[in-house]
Amino acid sequence: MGLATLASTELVRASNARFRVNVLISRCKECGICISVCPTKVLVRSDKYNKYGFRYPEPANIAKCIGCRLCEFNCPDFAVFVEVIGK
Amino acid sequence: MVVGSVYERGAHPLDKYLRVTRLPHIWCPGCGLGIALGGILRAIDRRISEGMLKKENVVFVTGIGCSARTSFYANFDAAHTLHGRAIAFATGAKLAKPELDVIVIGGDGDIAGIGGNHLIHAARRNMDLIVIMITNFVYAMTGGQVAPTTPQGIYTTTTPHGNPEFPLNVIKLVSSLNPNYVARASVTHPPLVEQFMYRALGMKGFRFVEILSTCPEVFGRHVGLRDSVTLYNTLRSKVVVKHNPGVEESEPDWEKGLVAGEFLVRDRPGYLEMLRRR
Amino acid sequence: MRHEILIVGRGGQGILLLGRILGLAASKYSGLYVTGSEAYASETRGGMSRVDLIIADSPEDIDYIRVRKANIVLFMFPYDLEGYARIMSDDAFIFLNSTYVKEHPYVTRRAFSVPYNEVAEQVVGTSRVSNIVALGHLVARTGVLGDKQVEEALKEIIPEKWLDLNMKALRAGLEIR
Amino acid sequence: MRKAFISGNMAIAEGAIIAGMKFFAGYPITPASDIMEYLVERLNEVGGVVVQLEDEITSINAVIGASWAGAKSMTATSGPGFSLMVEALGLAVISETPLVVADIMRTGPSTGVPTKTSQSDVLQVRHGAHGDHIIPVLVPWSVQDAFELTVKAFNIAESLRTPVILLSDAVIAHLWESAVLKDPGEIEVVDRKKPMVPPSEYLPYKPDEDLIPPMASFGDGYNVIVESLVHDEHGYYRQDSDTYRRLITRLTSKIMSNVDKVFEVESYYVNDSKYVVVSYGSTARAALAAVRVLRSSGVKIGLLRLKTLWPLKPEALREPCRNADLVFVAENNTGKIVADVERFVKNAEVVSLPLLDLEVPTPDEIVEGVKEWL
Repeated sequence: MGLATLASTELVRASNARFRVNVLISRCKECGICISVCPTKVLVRSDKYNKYGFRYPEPANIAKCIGCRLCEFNCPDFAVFVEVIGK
Repeated sequence: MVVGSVYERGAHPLDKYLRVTRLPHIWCPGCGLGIALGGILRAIDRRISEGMLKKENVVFVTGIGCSARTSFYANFDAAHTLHGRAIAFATGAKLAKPELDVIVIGGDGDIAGIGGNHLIHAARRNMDLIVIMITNFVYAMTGGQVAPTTPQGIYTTTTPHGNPEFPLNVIKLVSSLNPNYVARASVTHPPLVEQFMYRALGMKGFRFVEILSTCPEVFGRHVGLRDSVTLYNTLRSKVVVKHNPGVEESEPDWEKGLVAGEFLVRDRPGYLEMLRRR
Repeated sequence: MRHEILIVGRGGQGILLLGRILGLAASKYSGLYVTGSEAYASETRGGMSRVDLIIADSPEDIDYIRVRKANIVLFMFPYDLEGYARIMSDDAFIFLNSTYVKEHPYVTRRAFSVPYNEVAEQVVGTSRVSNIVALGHLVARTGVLGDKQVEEALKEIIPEKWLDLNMKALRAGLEIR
Repeated sequence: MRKAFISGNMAIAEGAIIAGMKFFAGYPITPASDIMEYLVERLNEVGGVVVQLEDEITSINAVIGASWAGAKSMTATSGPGFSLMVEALGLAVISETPLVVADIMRTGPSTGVPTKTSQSDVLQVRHGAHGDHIIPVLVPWSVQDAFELTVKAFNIAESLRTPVILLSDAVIAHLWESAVLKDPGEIEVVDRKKPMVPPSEYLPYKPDEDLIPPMASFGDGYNVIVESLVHDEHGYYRQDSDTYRRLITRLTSKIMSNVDKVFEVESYYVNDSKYVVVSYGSTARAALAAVRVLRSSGVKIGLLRLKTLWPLKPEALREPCRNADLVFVAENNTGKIVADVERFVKNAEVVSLPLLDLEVPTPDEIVEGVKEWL
């Protein structure tokens, strides 16, 4: 657990035992849809800005992630994706 | 327990189908176009991984408008052509090289407004094309003018006292012709976009999919739903997903709801097959 | 050699077809250079129909596309009989379909008045091939092209099932004295 | 090689087939319809597709699409239809799409006299599309010429990646003449340049030294982008003056630097001529006859017959007129090419002979027009 931010890819991610949620920081436009559609409220708006001045989401509550991928499917900016990392 | 990434570090699963160096795209925050494109690309990915589709045969053809910019980002052969003329261009490409899988994407203004006549005749011919019309109810790229799909009474920059016109039900129009497939999805239900696109990719003849979408900056502003999430949730609350709805249920009704589903599924010979039979 | 041929008739009389047969016989089967132009009213039947044909040994001998001094003229119908005199040479061969052309100003040694419709009706059994009868007559009298070449052109242009009829008409025309 | 007795429109169709055309889309219009009617049987025999679409707009856009799918493609129309095609002509210019448009001129403006001839589209084909561009325009005066210039139109289109207009007229369209239909080998047939690099190194709008980018087709695996916006070598939209200037300069230079491939003129009796008539298309047939009539009465006069209307080659107009006192420009319109002749020929007085004939102009009209100045 805990957030890992990778500067080289401008990626913020976090994982629980089964899923990892990734946010491509520079693609985000802060529309808020991912935060809104997440049924378990995994994502939280960051207080940091990306290079275009948008506050991107962070998977702050990753423990609650159920891997439904609604955030990924509903992100208009190809900025969020979910990986299955364990069974 | 196996722990490991199924993806390369930092790569979105759709990156292989995107011209990633052109991202972030030009669409406004909260614009549904990216969601629609995501659904379309996932369907293509499924067909490719099943061996039903070759990546090099996929061609994205678009006209002009926000939706037309999908051809900027899809990492396939692509054409960003003239306003309203994507179906015409696509018709020529398909007839000249039948092995291509030609996908036309446009907005409601592009496909049903200026390009309406091409839509009618391509559907009449059962031309072997997939046409995706992404409806945002307004001319967005030009700044918010009335569109053929704008609901009656709505304020736009060219209907400052409310739209006096009755909107066009494109589902009904296309269904009255000779298409093999007519469906309506919504960006508020991305799996539907993927499902209908997947279905369309496996068929012949004219396939029409309308995708209802959100335009917070322009349409949202006009109707007082400027906030992306509010507009998204409002549209979602209006969409009624039905199994095999009848065409008569397709009339957009903002009070009773906007019916999504597969209105028409047929297996008539496509235009190319009719040409070969001569 | 150089010929300027003018054919005038009424829409539906097969005037344009006549022009194509003569043109093909001259170009493809006689190795001559041909320019042919057509003028007709917009209605398919009725209205004046006119074909201008210029036949020469080489393209160098042809510039303008319309007849300016016709040496062979065929009137299948009496349209502007006198007016066309302006674009005829004094010693032109003039063929007049007397089925329709009852009066005319051309009383020269080289003017021939023949009821092509009646000849076609009598010999072939239908006046629809009166144009081909006239063609045969024109070819025989002027010697502008050989019979064989015209027959070849006829075979190429006329559909199989009408060919016998047309060959018969052509021969009837060739035999007119 | 085949000898034939065919019409100008049939010659265009035959020329297109010899040139390797595999796709034709069109919409019926007098006096161009018989090109499509003739092709619908003939092109099928050689494995091509002919399709009648819902209007001229669809037709030319489909032709652009087909060209990108790898087929040599063409449409044919007349003035009113051409008016509908000019927007797409611009798309063909900026996306560097090889295609041929046959415009069989009839009388205008608007519906005009549909069955009658004219040369009044001359400036429309040059200037119709918005934006900066040079679109080659070829103009036949005989059936043989219609055949050969159609092949040439395809050759220019394919080698320079440009739309080319074959500007015929109602007279030439329905003129029947002896023609020699040459086969490939007897007449040059050019195909477009394909990329020599693997897809990973391919940039769809990166020109070679000759200013022409090799062209990959849809389905070749090169991820081509057809772009109507101003674009860089990737085909990516750019809004800076540098990219715009570089693109437009290249698009016009690639035509002008190949003007010798495009421009053609024929001259008759100009060497000793004090007077020269410049003409083109069906009017030039009358002009040649007029020149011969005048010569037979002792007037030292010659003819320059333009086979190419755009781009013009100034020195090729200037040179034959170097000893002339008077240059007459005979055209079946109110006077259009005359402005360019005036611009290029400085040593002689340039006289416009505007003819407004519904039928082919007559030699007499031109003789009279010239005589007024002698």
